[in-house]
Amino acid sequence: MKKSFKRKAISLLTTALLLGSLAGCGNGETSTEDGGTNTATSGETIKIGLNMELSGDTASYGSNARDGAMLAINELNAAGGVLGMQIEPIERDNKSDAAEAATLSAALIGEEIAVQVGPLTSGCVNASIPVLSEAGIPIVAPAATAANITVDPDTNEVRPYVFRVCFIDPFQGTLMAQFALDSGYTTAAIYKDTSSDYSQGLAESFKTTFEAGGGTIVAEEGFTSGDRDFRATLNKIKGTNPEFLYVPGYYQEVAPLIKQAREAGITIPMGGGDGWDSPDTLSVAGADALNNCFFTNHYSSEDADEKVVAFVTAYKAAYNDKTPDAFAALGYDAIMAVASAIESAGSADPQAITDALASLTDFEGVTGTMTMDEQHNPIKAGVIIEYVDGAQVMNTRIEP
Amino acid sequence: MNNILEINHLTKTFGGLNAVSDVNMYIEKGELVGLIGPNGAGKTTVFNLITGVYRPNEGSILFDGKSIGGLSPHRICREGIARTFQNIRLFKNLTALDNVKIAFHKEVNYSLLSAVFRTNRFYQGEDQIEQKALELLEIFQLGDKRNELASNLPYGEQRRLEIARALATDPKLLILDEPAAGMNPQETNALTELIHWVRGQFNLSVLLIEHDMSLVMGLCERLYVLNYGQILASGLPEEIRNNPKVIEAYLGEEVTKVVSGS
Amino acid sequence: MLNFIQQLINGLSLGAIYALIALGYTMVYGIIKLINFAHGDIMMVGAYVGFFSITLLGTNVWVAMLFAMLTCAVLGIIIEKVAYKPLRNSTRIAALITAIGVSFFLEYIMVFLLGATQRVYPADAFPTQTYHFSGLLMTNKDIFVIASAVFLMIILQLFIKKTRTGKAMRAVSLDQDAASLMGINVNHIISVTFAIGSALAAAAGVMYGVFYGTINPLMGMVPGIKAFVAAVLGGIGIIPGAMAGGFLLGILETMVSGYGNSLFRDAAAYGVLILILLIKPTGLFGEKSGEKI
Amino acid sequence: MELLKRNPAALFLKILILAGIFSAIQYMISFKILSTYYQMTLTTLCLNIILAVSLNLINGFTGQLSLGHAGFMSIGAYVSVVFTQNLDAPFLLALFMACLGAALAGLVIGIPTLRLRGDYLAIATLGFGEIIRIILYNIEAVGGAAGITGIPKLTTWPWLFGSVVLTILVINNLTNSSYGRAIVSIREDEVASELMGINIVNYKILAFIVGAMFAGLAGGLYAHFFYIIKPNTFGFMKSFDVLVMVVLGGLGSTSGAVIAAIFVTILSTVLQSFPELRMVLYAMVLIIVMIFRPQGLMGNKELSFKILRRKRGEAKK
Repeated sequence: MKKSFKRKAISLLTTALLLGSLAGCGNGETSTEDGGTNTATSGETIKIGLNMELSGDTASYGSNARDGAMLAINELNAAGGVLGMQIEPIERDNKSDAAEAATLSAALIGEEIAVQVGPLTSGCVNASIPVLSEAGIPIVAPAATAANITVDPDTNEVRPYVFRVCFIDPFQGTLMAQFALDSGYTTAAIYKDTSSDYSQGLAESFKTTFEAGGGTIVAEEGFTSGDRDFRATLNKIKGTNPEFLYVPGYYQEVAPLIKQAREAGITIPMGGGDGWDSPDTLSVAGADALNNCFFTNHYSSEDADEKVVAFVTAYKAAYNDKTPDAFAALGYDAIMAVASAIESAGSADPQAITDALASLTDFEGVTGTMTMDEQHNPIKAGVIIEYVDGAQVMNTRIEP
Repeated sequence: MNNILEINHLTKTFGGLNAVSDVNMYIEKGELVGLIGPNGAGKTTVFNLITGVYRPNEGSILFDGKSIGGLSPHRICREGIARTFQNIRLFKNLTALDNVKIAFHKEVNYSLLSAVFRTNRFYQGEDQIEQKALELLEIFQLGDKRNELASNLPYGEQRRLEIARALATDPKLLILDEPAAGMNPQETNALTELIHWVRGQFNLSVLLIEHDMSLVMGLCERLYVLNYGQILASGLPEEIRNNPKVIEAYLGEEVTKVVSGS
Repeated sequence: MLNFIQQLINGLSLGAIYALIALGYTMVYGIIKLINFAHGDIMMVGAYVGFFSITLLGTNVWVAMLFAMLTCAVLGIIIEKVAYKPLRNSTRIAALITAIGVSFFLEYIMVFLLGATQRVYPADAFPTQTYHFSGLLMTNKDIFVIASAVFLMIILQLFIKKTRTGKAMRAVSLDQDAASLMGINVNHIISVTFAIGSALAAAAGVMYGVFYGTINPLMGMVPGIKAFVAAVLGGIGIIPGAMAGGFLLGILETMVSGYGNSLFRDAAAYGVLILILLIKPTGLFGEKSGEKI
Repeated sequence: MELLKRNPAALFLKILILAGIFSAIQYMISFKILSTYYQMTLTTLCLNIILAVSLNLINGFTGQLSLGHAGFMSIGAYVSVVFTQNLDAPFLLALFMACLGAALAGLVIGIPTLRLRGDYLAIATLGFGEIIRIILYNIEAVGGAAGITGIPKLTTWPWLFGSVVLTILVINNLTNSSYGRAIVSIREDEVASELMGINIVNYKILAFIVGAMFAGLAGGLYAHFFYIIKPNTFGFMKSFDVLVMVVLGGLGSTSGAVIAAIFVTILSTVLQSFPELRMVLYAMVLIIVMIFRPQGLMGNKELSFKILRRKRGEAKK
């Protein structure tokens, strides 16, 4: 009896020690969290709610967007804030859970935020909208690309408080389908991520445009996020002899997929969306495999544009030399767009911000210059980027 | 039909080894029969076959004229066979009263919906069960321990509770697996009396495995001796006591025990 | 036909990874009758140790694998001593819940320390070479994982059948009390089992990194469950069964993707699990054994 | 009615307390004292109570480890939405169908797997939850991975309160009957239980169906409060969260499950800003509770006036 207690006590002690060391590490890591608030001098601040996916299955999107957004806030605050007021970020984790995202929005309203930035995924944004709209708080979604975010699908009315800084799924899919048709391909295969509505959305618009342009989809296959072995399906696709392979997915899966496709002898051109954009794509798939691969994007981290270079440099300096992906850039742009709206409105009142966002014109973001259209989607340039021996080369720039 | 239990050519193999082979037994109504034999002879396996824990490979088991071989344990219990276990298997984290109440399960006369909606029928049924369970606990002198957790009872009382629990299923045949194991002679004597009394009171037949020879000889009316999975001998206690084959089987065990130093 | 053989090869090399993880699973289950949910996560830790060994210490992939195996062997022993041993006499559900706890602990402590983002395994650690034989395609990595799975299975089988420790393991898996009466140090044997099982998982982790190019803290979850399915398929507790189960599952998934509907590949894997549990819960190689009463 | 005669004072007191809680909160909602945020947290809390109490029936009382609770919840959510959105059915009918659908799924998964030993059940239910998710991904009619949005908000406080009370009442009445004792005996010792004439497979399936049914109810309520459902919402993580509550509260104690659901909901709100730490903490809670108190914090004890009284009595001695 005594002995077993001793044993248990030892194991408790070990776990306690582990937890202790954990907490110790934690302090160092999470210090970026409130870095923006320490320079606040005047009593008045502009509160921006960051409702992001920081844990759960889309945690990596949320944390990158958070990092981008925090960088923007720190830059703004260091430059004296907006309208002389410091920005106070209130960061909350929605655990990649729609209900949690809605609950957090309600909590953020209670904290008197002027605007909410995030969540990243369309599902979480959709859940947040009713609460925020009821309270008259604008929401800027950095990366929710689903078509039905800014427009109510039931009534076809524009949702007055909902904005985004990214282009929408149909735009990307259409762009790539048009590109494939223009290149003279008449047959294509689609290999999409069935667990992601983003991927499904892109695939659908690609299919529609491609078929409308006289092309044929010879195969439509799917994987789920987290998969790493695609060879069986690739072999099957290879058997259908398409001229073009559309893989709308995220780089985590797409990079090994491209590599395995090339290894399996699939030499046809492949195309995808902004989810491809990550330095990991190159390091995993390799330069050779990526030749003859194209993807639509908001921005390219290798872009020589000075705004992009400045952003990438600042981001790397702030976060251990990590290269910003599209989520980081969109998070950054979302904050900057809000700041720009506040400046042009001359007020940090939610309604004023909403009105200013609706009439946002020629805002110069890292991901391009954008103007809000009447459906609250930004009109901005899209680019098709081609990999040439490992380098991202701008193949086509499609101006709005 | 005078036999409550009839076993014919019962065989059970585990991975090619015969644990029990070609066993024939019978128990008359109201009889008190003992099953003895050295360790590992297959006694508990026979019990497990009768109570449906194992399915026999061959042979038949007739209970009250009905074949029960291969039936699932709860069906066999409902037919009227109840048992105790060699290493007590009470519901340890439940009270003595609940242990017995559970065994009254087949007397539940209210439906699930009655329970959920707490109808009058539910309360009547529960009251009946509670009363019967308490009576049974009183009989086994456990009335004042009704709210003790089974695991907190002393060893002897746990044994008694197990028998009480078995009786709650309203059996015709009670099977006891080493009921006196770990008891001192005084307790064993009390147990002997108890079993005798219970048999009369509840109109039972009893089959028991026991190592304690004084208990077996004093209690059982007839004995079966099992060795290496086979019936070595059967008969009245005196006959068994003087049977040379039996002596050899037991002596053999004693000798091995001495040799192996245990 | 050619395509079929190609798919078979793909299936085998996918299955080899499952088989490697399943080997450790089945050993641990065999000895303490516990589904070690954390097994897939030990594989993840192994992949990270290998990663840091290559990138920070600049070792080659073999040394990295050795490092990973040693680290995870120790980790396995610690997990067993801290989390599982105190529960050896508890209910099964308590042990299972603890195993789930350990699994989540490993996953999120890594997320906490290293972030949720994936890491890219250095591609030059194990350069790919592609071989073509009459229309069929194989890489040196395919050959490497398949060969290692078979090789490790044989070594393990020999170890268990021939060595003293191996025999003691079998004894403990049959009956712990009896084994300890025979003078076997049960605690020691369980530790050794965890060490070997975890080391195998670590090897699988490094191979996974090399093979698929990226690792992340949650990478162990799905392969862990799949490997368990493989172990059950082959008959849990049986070493060659785990390997056969792994290969079978790999081939099954490949065939479902290649000839059926890729959308339902995972559903098929879990479906097979439920099916095998229904028809032959002891697995393809397993023998039935009754519970002792 | 016997129910009234037994202990009228206690019954009256209970009804009074419940009515008090109900009207107090209803008052705060009606007069906008409770902000939207607190209303949402309250909803999550109620759903967690329903989930924890129902999972506790399977994991705690029956002793079978089920890791597919979120799967049953998702069936309830989808079924109810199909009924309200596509068939314009009244909410009550939709919730009823949600329960029925989930119960049916419980039966389908229960019949085959509950013949197996406990640890296989855990994996089988895990696989079952995944299968449901994969199927939902691939059904275009329910939105695939994007799920369904624009669900009418029908879940109000009276519905939530009623559902919580119903869940606790049904499961409490069930466990405190012969049927409940049979279920508990399975957890204690399957073999002995069967030899006492209890059809353990049937009772396991019963527990499984009832547990699944209430998970389905929670799913239906969830869908009609949070406006959107998608397959990912009902992943393994959700099942894990509920498991933490059950373990913390005590395997086999309904009041423990309720207390733990409240505690974990609040804790998770407090730990909002430390997401990774929250998961590490949850994991450690599981490990530490199992090592030191494998029966859970409350064990199988129920919090009742009787216990409180007894405790006071002991203190006096």
